[in-house]
This record gives sequence, C-alpha cells and structure tokens, in this order.
Amino acid sequence: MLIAKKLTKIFNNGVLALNEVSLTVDKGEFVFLVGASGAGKSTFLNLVIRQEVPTSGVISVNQQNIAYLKKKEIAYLRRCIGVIFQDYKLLPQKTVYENVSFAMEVIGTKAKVIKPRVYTVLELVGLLNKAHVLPSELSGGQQQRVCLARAIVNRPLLLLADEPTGNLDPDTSWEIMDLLSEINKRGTTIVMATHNREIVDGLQKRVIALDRGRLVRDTPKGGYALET
Amino acid sequence: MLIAKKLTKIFNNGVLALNEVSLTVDKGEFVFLVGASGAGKSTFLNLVIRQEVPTSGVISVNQQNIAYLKKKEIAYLRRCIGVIFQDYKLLPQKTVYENVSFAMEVIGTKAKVIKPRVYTVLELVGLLNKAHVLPSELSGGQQQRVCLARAIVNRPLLLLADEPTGNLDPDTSWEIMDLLSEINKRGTTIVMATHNREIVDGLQKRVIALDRGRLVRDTPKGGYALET
Amino acid sequence: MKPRSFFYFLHEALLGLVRNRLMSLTAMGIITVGLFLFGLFLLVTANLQYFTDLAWGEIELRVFLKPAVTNQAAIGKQLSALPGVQSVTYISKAEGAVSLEKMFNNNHLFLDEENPLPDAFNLTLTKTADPEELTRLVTAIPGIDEIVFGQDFVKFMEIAIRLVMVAGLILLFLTGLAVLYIVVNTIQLTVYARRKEIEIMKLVGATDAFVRWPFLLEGIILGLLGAGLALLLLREGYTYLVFRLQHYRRFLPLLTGKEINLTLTVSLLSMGLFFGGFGSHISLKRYLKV
Amino acid sequence: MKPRSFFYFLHEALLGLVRNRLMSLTAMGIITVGLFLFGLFLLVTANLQYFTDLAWGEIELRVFLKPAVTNQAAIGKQLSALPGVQSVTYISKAEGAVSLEKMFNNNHLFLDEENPLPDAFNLTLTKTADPEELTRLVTAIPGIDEIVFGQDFVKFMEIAIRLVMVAGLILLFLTGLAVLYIVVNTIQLTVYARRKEIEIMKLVGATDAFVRWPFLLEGIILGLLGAGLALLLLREGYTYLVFRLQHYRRFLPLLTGKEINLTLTVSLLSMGLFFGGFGSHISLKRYLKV
Ligand SMILES: Nc1ncnc2c1ncn2[C@@H]1O[C@H](COP(=O)(O)OP(=O)(O)OP(=O)(O)O)[C@@H](O)[C@H]1O
Ligand SMILES: Nc1ncnc2c1ncn2[C@@H]1O[C@H](COP(=O)(O)OP(=O)(O)OP(=O)(O)O)[C@@H](O)[C@H]1O
Ligand SMILES: [Mg+2]
Ligand SMILES: [Mg+2]
Repeated sequence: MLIAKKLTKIFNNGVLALNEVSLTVDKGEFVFLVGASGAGKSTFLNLVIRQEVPTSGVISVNQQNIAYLKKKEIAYLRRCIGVIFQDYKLLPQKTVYENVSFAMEVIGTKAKVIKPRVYTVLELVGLLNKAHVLPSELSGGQQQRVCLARAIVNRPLLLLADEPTGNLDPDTSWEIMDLLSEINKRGTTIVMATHNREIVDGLQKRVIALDRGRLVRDTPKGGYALET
Repeated sequence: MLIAKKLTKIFNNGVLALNEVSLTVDKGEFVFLVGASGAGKSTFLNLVIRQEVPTSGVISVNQQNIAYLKKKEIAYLRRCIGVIFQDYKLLPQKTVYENVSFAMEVIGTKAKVIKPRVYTVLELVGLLNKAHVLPSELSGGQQQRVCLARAIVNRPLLLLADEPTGNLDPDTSWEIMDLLSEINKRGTTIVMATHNREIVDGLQKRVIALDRGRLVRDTPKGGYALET
Repeated sequence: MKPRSFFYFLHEALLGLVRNRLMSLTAMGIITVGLFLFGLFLLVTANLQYFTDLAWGEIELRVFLKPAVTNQAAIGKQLSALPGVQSVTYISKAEGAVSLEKMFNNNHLFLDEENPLPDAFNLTLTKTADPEELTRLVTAIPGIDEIVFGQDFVKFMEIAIRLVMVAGLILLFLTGLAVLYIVVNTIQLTVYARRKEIEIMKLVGATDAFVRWPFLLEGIILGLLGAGLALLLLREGYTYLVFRLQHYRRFLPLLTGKEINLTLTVSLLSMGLFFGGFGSHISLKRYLKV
Repeated sequence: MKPRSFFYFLHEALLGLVRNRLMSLTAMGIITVGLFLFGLFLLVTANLQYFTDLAWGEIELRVFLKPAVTNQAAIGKQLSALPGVQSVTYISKAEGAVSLEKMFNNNHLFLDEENPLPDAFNLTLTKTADPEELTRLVTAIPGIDEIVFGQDFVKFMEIAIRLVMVAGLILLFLTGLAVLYIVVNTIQLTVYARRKEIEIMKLVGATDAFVRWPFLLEGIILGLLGAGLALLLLREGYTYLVFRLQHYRRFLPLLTGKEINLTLTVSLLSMGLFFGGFGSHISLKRYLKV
C-alpha cells in the first residue's frame, strides 16, 4: 500500500526533516507514527499526499511511484487518501456540511448520494447539530472532528491522521479511535501520527518511531515508548 | 485575581457556550480547566481577555470588572495576561523571534532588553535554533511552543493556556509543564484548559470541570476525572 | 464540463462572492470606476470624432481660374475627379462679389461691369484628403490661376482635427490599457487573499479545473457587474448631460441615439467579461501550482 | 509618538511591504497606473489650456465706423476702455482694401478714389471677455456702424475654447475622483487580506495606534512609490513626445519647462501620499474593532 525507500526530505531552509526513512505499510494495516515534536511525522505524511516532494529516495502509494506524477494524477492520488491535517485545513468560508460535501463534489459524486452520506458521517463524529455553522464558530475539538469527517467521507483506501485526538478529551478520543478501528476493519489502511500515549499503549498496534528524521523503531505490536 | 459570577455566553447563532459559571481564582493559583470538546473552556478564556463579551454575568480580572472597558483599557488588560491560544495565532509574516519580540514591543520595552529576553525564552521552550524561520516552516508542536514563548515573555500576572500540550509528545509536554510550574511558583496565576489526563492526574492541582457550559466540579486537588 | 457541473460551479462562484462580500464589493467598485473612466473617455472621443467630422465638412479650398478661361465645366469635372475632393461648387465672379459684399455688411462694393474678381471653385475635402498633394494636382490643371484656402483657419483646422483624432484615440487606448491593468490586478488581489483556500481545495483532491472554474466565474461576474454598473452610470449621466445641453446644440453637436449606446454597451461589457476572466485566469495560474 | 517608535513603525511598515511583496507590488501597480492616468489627463488638460490661451489671442472683432465719422482716435480710446478688450488696432479704409486685395491674391480690386470700404477697428479680447455684453457696449458708442466678427470662426472658436476648458477641468476632476476611489480601495484590499494579523496583534495587547501606524505608513509608502513611478513614466514619456513633435511646434505648441513639471510632481505625489494614507486609515477603522 505504502512503501518508502531511503526517503529523505531537506527543506529549502536546510532543515533535514526526514533522513533515509524506509518502511512498508501493507493494505489494511493500522500504524502509529510516534516521535518527539519536530521529529518529521507530518513531513512524512505530507510526502505521501505529495504536498511536499522528496529530496531523495522513493515513495510509492498503491504500487505507484509518486515522484513522477502529472498535475491531474496528483489530484487522483489525493482522492484515494483521506487526511486529517494537524491544523485541520478547513475552508473558512464554507459551513461544516459544505466542507465535508466538498470532498465528495471533487470526485464527482452524484448530488443525491452526497446529502445522506455527509449527514451520516457528521453523525458519526458527533457534529450533526453543527452542520450549518462556519468553522470559525466551532471549538478546537469540533474543527478537528470536521476534518476527520471530511477525511473518511469518501471511504478512502488510505487514511492519514496527523494528531487526530490532539484537541479532544479522553472520552471523545476513544470514540474517535473506535471509529477509526471500525474503518480499519472495513479495509482502510490507517497511518496515524500521534502523541497520545494512552491510546498507543491501549491499542497495541504496529508502532513506528521517528527521532530527528530517522526511523528508530518499528514494533509490530507495541506501546508509545520502548518497553523499559 | 479572576472572579466570574453567573457568567453566561450565548453566541450570535444561539449556542449557549457558558451557562451561569461562577468561580474565583486567587493570585498565584494553578488551575486546570477540563471538560469535553465544546464544553466552553476556550470561550471562558476568551471572555477573560475580552476577545468575547459576556451575554450576562460579571467577570473581573485583578479587581477590575472588564465588562466596561475603553478600547485602550482592553489593550492594557491584555498586556498583563499571557495567552497560549489553542490555534496558536502566530503572525504568519513574522519570524519566530519577531513573533515573540512583538509582544514586548507592544508594551514599549527598551530595545536592548528585548533581544536577550527573547532568546532566553526561546531557549526555555527549546526553539533557539528556529528563531529566524517563519511559523509556516515549523511543526505543529513547535508553533505551539512559540505561542507559549510569546505568552510568558512579558512575565504576565495571569497566564491562560488553552491546550498547551495538544501537539506535544509526552516528554516535551512534561518539560513544558515543569516550565509552567516554575513560572507559577514565581507568582504567575495560571489557568490551563487541557485534555491531558496524564498531566492533570500527575500534578494534583485544582481542577475545574465544565460540561456543556455548566461548571460541574471544582476540586482543590484532583485528577482529570472524578475519582471513581 | 457536464451541465450539472456548470451550475455547481456557478453556484460556488456566487457563494464565493456573497461569503466574501466585503472584498467582492470593493473589487467591483474598483472595476466599476475603472470602466466608468474608460467609458467616459470613449464618449468624449466619440464626440470629438463626430465634432471633427462636422468641422471637416467646413474646410474649403477655393480655386481661382485665370481670367481667360472659358471651359469652366470641364475644369469642374477634372477637380471632382481628384482624390480627396468631396464636392465642387462653381462660384461665378458675380456670386463671388455678392458673397464678398455680404461679408462687408452689404455695402455695394463693385459696379457690375467692373467686377474684378475671377471665377472660382469651392472644394470641400474628404477626411482622407492630403492637402499638399491636392494643391500640387490642382495647380497642374491648365486654367487654374491660384489655389487659396477658402477660410483663414483651414490649415489650422486641418492640423487641429488630425491631432484631436489621433490624440483622442491614443488617450483612449492608454486608458483602456490602464483599465485592463487595474481590473486584472484587482481580481488578482482578491485571489491572493484566498490563496489558502485554493491550497486546501487542491489538498483534498480537486483538479485544477475544479478549483479554477468558480474563481473564473467569480472574476467574470465581478467584471460584468462592474461593467454593468459603470454602463448604467454613464448612460444615465450622458442622457442627462445631453438633455441639459440641448440649448447649445448648434454649437455643441453631441452624439445621441442607438449607435453610441451600442458602442458603449458592447465595449464595456466585453471589457468587463474579458478583463475579469483574464484577471482570475492569470492569478490562478500562480496559486494552482500547489 | 516617541522618536524611536517612528523608526520602529517605519521598519515594521517596510517589513510588511517586503514580506507581502506580491500583494504590495500588485497594489503599487494599480496605484501607479491610476495616477499615471490622472497625470496624463493633467498634461492633456494643461496643454489644452495653453493651446486655448494662444487661440484666444487670435480672436478678433472688427468694428466698422459710419462713413461720416472723423473722431477715430476718440472712438479708439473708448473701445480700449471697454471691459474684455485687450488691444485695439485702427484699420483705415486704405489698409482694409490692401488686406482684402491680399486675400484675393493681389488682384487690384479698387481704384483708390473709389474705395467703398469703411474705416474700422480690430479688437482682440481678453479671456474674461463676454462677447454679447461687448457687442452691446460697442454698438452703443456713437459713430459705430456695425460690429462683425473679424474672422468667420470667431463665434465657433469662442465656444469651442470655453467648452474645452470647462470639459477638460470636469474630466480631470472626475478622473481625480476615480483615482482616489481606486487607490483607496486597493489599499483596502491589502488591509483586508491581512485582517487576521490585525486581530492577532490586538489580542497580544497592541493599542490601535500601535497597529495603525505601520499600516498607515505602508499605505503612504505604497501611494508615494506608485506616484513616483507614475511621475517618472509621465515625465520621460512627455519629454520624449515633446522632442518627437518639435517639428510641429508651429501648429502644436506644447507646454514645456519647469512649471508643468512642478504641477505634475506636486499633484501626483500629494495624491499618492494622501490617498494612500487615507485608504489605510479608513480600512483600518473597520478591522480595529476587535
Ligand atoms: N515548510 C517547512 N520548511 C522548513 N522546515 C520545515 C517545514 N515544515 C517543517 N519543517 C521542519 O521540519 C522538521 C520536521 O517537522 P514536522 O512537521 O514533520 O514535525 P512533526 O514530527 O510533525 O512534529 P509535531 O509533532 O510537532 O507536529 C521540524 O524541525 C520543522 O521545523
Ligand atoms: N464564535 C463562535 N460562534 C458561535 N459558536 C461558537 C463560537 N465559538 C465557540 N462556539 C460554540 O461554543 C461551544 C463552546 O466552544 P469552546 O470553544 O468554548 O469549547 P472548548 O471547551 O474549548 O472545546 P475544545 O476542547 O474542543 O476546544 C461549542 O459548542 C462551539 O461550537
Ligand atoms: Mg506535525
Ligand atoms: Mg477550545
């Protein structure tokens, strides 16, 4: 599903954000990506959706090397990946409903399919009563859940979640994790960057740890920190 | 230091975000504000800095009722409060250094005082090497720490922290908490909205819990959830 | 683009305009004012053209014949055939005397048998006439004694008219360019203010076309609305002006009627449409590179 | 504002311009073009004024005396004293005949003793002259037979000149208003795009003045830079034009020299300064209400 080989990213300002990271994520896996602040987690996810281009190394999604994509192909790549952005990236002038439906309009979904699906997803994340307000009228955690709703509404093959519980209380976080597990069980591959020790330790899934851009650990069933 | 009496906030769209909340925070206290996503924590903090005006009830900071302030007085109020915003609110066109020094320029600090102090604070939050990059070139956790640096650089009387560890890994989070405790010991009153159960449970400070806008718990030394 | 898509894009465009109404109104205002200015100068230029057309008809060359000449009719034909000559009028010596006497307040100047004036022709010119060349050709005709300007200011008028026409067109062209620049860049500013949105749309998997169309339509709508408003102001204003100045019609012939209205409408609306669309197009190019 | 503060604000303003250079350049371009247009019309209007001033000197009234009159000198004095009369030239019947003969190609028209022309005066007018009133006054002088326009186009000229002057000034005024609108609103768009920044600054405890000054200076700098650039283009372009057209100087007297340069410089720079500052001022008002 997702293969990185010696993936390196050096930003224009000289920062080495990823340093020869190699990893393989199979279809249907659920992977936690952990590491200190600034370790390179978001950068890795940004490379997967081609928001950034790698400095060197290979990254391929679904057997396709995404280093050489035409503009149109980039759009198609992004359509089969759902992303919960660390900073949400909601369209400020669109309501919650419109933000979610936009992702479906983009792929040309029929109008009559859109409405029920959007409401279903908003219900899943507990925001049915906020459907018609603007993001600026939401609390931090609510915005985060809108972003989640948008990410899953198209039932993507791959779901990238960047700190999806950062602004959620423990109870809501667990609800969201149950939702993600459910989605994972239905076949969606999930890569989730997180700092939430409770969740990582609780679920005992595969954990990949980054440290200053280097892959330092890849445990099939592990906790947030190395067992001590 | 901070007194709220029957504080109620109803937003223009009819949302009841705070419902007759009464509480008193004394000088030098360290208070955790907890509650589910959308409970009204950020709204409470926004009322304290008069980013929002209360619908009814009284809120006073430092013996001053802030319902009736002139524009200039609002600025002065904000100068003695440091805020870590949930969405950081960094100036996108200013470097990390400039974002922090801006808070000092605002209160008219002498030029030669500014430089060393800004660097000291950036060192405290571990971002000395990022001083001259723009916020857009930072990771989520780094941006959060810049916001923290800006909030404490003027040594405010009152520090409001809205989810200051939401994008930080546990180790960095604890470092930040140590920093906040240190600042608190030097006399700064701190009100911190958080979802971080580990931290709240670990520190055993005063905990105020909100639930759908209502104050439902105020424990002098407690954990994140009610002891069960 | 499927039919449903067009309405979707139009809907998005209208939503965009309404949700960013402050910016939209500001941009529309700028476009209105820019196109108003252009339309104003279009009206002025068109009227100057009209005015100089009329003035051109007043320019006359007077050609005097040698006293001995008898084949006046043949010479008249020759003159008519020259390039740049619009009409030829024969003025006999008697008629010449009458008009001269009129000029001097009807004092009886000459006894009939003593009339010293030569026979003459009055020539009016076409707009494309080249007076120097014409003088050469006319004097080459046998029987022509001398050619003079029928009125003192013919030379002056000729240059003034040419000048006004050329200068008017150049000014109009420059104004058009300036308005193009202003409209395009105003639209650019509105797109610039929303570049983050464009970035987000692309990150969610929107193709360039999907992002572009609503913005393009927004630009076009802004341009057309601005143009429409400018048009309205100009037409009402101009009609009012013509009405107010109707007493001076003799000295100040103003263009009225359908033709000028049509020119104005077509040029402003097409400028609004084209500039607005072009403005969004080129600024989108920059921000679509995400 | 303390001295250090001014430099701080200036520094912030310059930083703001540089960090938002795309937007700043776009805005500056719009301002340049707007002011260029204004300057262009200022030049055209100034030259029209100059041109009509010259043309005015060409207007002559010819006043014929009754045949019996002998006190020519006294009448001349009376005429000179009339309001709106610039100069008076006596033209005896002999001189009249000579000039008439010249007009008709030096054919000898009259025998001296038979000259039927009356004595006359040529009057040139000042700019403030009112021809109707003047006609009334002149004909009231005893000994005056009739007053005619010395040249056919005097009436035409008089109206044309008035018209050109008034229309030119109105157009210039409208252009000025339009440019004001465009500049102010362009600045508004730049402030609009940065309203979030203003909000953040205020949340960190900045007073209105503290937020306002850098933006105000930015607006002023943008306005001045735009004006400066427009000025440069206009002055170079105009100098070049005058140079290219120098052969037509006889027919096309163009203003040159310090005075017009000064007018242009002062008006453009002050407009850039004022409009730029005003633009930021009013848009800041809106966003400072946080
Ligand atoms: N656009 C950019 N330009 C330059 N440097 C960048 C950019 N984005 C990130 N960086 C740097 O790259 C490094 C890795 O950043 P990244 O966002 O991947 O960290 P992260 O693991 O997501 O951290 P966090 O947990 O704080 O979100 C950081 O040092 C950051 O400062
Ligand atoms: N500007 C606003 N306009 C309208 N409603 C708002 C606005 N801001 C917040 N709300 C609503 O008020 C309620 C409380 O929001 P608040 O931001 O205070 O929650 P919170 O406790 O900070 O939540 P979180 O932990 O998710 O940040 C929410 O239901 C939210 O949707
Ligand atoms: Mg990150
Ligand atoms: Mg909040």
